Amino acid sequence: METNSNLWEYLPIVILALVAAGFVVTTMVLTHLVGPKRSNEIKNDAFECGIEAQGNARTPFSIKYFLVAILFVLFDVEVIFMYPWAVNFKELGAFGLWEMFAFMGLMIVGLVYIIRKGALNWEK
Amino acid sequence: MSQTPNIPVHDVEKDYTTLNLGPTHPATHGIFQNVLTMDGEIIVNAVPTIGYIHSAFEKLAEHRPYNQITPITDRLNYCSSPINNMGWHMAVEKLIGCEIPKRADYMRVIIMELSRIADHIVCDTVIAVDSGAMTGFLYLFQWREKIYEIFEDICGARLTTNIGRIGGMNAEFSELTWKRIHDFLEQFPKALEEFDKLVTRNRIFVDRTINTGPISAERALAYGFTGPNLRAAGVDYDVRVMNPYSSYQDFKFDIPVGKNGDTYDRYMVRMHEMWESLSIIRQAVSNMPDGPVHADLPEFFLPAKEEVYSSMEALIYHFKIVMGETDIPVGEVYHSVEGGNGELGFYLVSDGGRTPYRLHFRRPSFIYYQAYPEMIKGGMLGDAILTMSSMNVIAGELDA
Amino acid sequence: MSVTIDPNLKPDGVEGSGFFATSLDKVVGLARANSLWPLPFATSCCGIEFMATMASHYDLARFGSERLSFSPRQADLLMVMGTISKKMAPILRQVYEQMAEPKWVLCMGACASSGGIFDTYSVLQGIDRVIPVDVYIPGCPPRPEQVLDGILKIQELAKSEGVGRRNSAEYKERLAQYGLK
Amino acid sequence: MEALTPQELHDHLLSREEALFGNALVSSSVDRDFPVFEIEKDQLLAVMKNLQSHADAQFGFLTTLCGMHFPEQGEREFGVVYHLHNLPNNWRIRVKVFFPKADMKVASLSSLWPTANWMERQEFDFFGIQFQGHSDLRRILNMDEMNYFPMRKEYPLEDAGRDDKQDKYFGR
Repeated sequence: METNSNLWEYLPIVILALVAAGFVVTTMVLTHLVGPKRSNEIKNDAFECGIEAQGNARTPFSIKYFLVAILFVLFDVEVIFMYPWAVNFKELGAFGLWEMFAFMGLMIVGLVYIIRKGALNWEK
Repeated sequence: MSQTPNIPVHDVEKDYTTLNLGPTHPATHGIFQNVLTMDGEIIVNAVPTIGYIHSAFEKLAEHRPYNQITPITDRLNYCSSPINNMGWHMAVEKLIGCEIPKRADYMRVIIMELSRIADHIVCDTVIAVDSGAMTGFLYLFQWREKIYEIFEDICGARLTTNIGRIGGMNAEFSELTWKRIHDFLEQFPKALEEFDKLVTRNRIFVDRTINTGPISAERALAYGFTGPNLRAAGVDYDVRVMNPYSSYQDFKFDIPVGKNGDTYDRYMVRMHEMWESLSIIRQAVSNMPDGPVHADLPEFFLPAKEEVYSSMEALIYHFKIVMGETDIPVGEVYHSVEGGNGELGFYLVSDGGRTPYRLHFRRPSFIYYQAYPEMIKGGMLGDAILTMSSMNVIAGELDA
Repeated sequence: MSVTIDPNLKPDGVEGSGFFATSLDKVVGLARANSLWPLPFATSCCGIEFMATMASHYDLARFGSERLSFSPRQADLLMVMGTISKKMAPILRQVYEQMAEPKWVLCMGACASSGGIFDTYSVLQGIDRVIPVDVYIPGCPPRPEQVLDGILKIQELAKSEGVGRRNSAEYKERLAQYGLK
Repeated sequence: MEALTPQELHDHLLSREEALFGNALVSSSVDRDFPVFEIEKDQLLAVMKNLQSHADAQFGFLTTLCGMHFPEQGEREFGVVYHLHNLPNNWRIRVKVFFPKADMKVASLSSLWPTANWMERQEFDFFGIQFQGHSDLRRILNMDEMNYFPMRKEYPLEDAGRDDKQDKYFGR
């Protein structure tokens, strides 16, 4: 019995998820049905600041954009690992602290490597 | 019909992409197009196209009598239209050779310096907005409204003012105008200091603007730069000092000069010029001479109503001025004024008729924008936008 | 006709205890009217007057148009402000056609409405030769109060438009006059 | 060099006519505050080079240039007026060049002053003056498809396609 009792505790979260998803789905369906639609080839053309688009946008672009994006994702994920640590900071105590310092130390080494390599400044 | 220049489609081996900074773009404060060839974020080449609001000012000016050309000059550099009006009036006064009383000169100086402050407010706040500091714009634009109110008292219009007449000012400043000018002189310095503290030493602003879009003094002179953009490059050429007009020689003011002609210098030159303009207005207000407000120029200056009803000549003059039939002496004249963003010149050729035979405007924005590709090469796209707003290229003046 | 705004503005409907029924048109109209995202097609002096309207003194944000959208994709209201030359006409038409329905056009200033003082060889004498216009604002440039009045008139149009107008024959015929599909 | 009055400047330059203008000087006068020199069209580039670089002239700043159209002066129907400025000494002169409609070719000064590049494109756009040696002489302000030069006197101000502006109401 107690297994499904703690399942009941998650009911508010489920309801919240349903309401959120429901709101999104209904508004999209409603606007699709109610909203006027008019599509012609000029409208489906790419917006090129007012002139006709030439060439297509799917052209290879500089690697630097991708590099900056990936580095951001890398350090963002590092921050995500800190959330569970922060939540039960008290229980983990000193062990948790040193564990996180080791983790962050590794990331700092990576950061120093990136900066010394000059991956972030664009002009190089 | 082919609307765009031939945009080079992406050539793979040099790995350049082509970006169209087109006519309707949020960052270009006006209507011009730049086809940028870019290596990643670095700009390699720029092909500008202008003329998107070309409204044929010079052809229009050949079909309008002299006092009706003033509204056209409003729409040249519409951020500081009183300066354009005064420049045009002075050009015509130089052609007909009439002497303006001192009081009218001083009133013109007050109006011109107020509109120079208004122009620099727009330019400096827009530089700040383009580098991310939005609050400065909202606060300082409030003071542009105050200047609008002063212009409204004087001539009834906020932006396209059509202020003054050929031969002086049309009326004395009202008490309300003097009070508003005094309030402005007291309260604006505080707001300007606030904006100065907010932006000038802001680390992000300094990093973004220091040596973006630099231009050396020789290249600036070769490209015909004048005004704040030339002074930012290090040359202290100011029309008000070089050949003074409207009794500017009575005022003491110094000319701020930059060093390496980048966006930060252009911003700082305009900030200092605002302080100089404030001191000029204070000098003008404190030793304002009294006397008539306009020259005795019956064939150009509308006579007072009671004279029109009583004397025959006044009636004839009134009719001729209103119908635009006053004939202008034959001759040609070039008169230039220190406009909001450079030397605004009027080359007027008259063949004696009621309309100018040929009127050529020397438009600073048209001349600056030619150097734009050279200034942004090698910089990043964000710097190109900042350079554009720091040059204060006004579309109306660019495509006159 | 002057626009009077009553404070408790809500669509008229049938009220009962605990329920309120109104027609879909009125609710959709109310929602659209108070959240018009303007595309500021600002070319010359009227653009600077629009800056004054957007700044803190006249503050267009009080009417729900805070968020300017410079791309036609998310724009509801095309505000054409300033001189439109013949070189600019195809660009204006392209931007108009790439806007999502329902879309309104507000034409600010004499230059956009009729070429204004520039009756010259290079200026388009009025943008209604290229795109259908809903509201014209006279003035050169119009005062910010006039611009706000124009925006209120557009809001009246949006409120009273209802849902089906954009597919109606009359609207299609109006588009056909301009050669728009 | 000290500041000269327009008349002194005019005499100063005229005294060096041989070095500066060669035999190209057609006429010279002083008009209000500008010495005005009219020179031959085909020696324009040489004279301008002298005015820019000669030790006694040093006109390093091209203030502006504009085209002119005098329909009734057959031989001198079209013209270009240059305003030069010697910034250190504040000398300003006006140089004029005239030529008939049949021979609309003038030397381009964009090699001496880069600012002339767009100015000449604008005068080509307005009057159709062909500037020889210009890097890319095409229309700058008007639409590329425009087939006439609008600033010439024979063309009307209004758009040719106007249908709602009958001449009789406008006194034409």
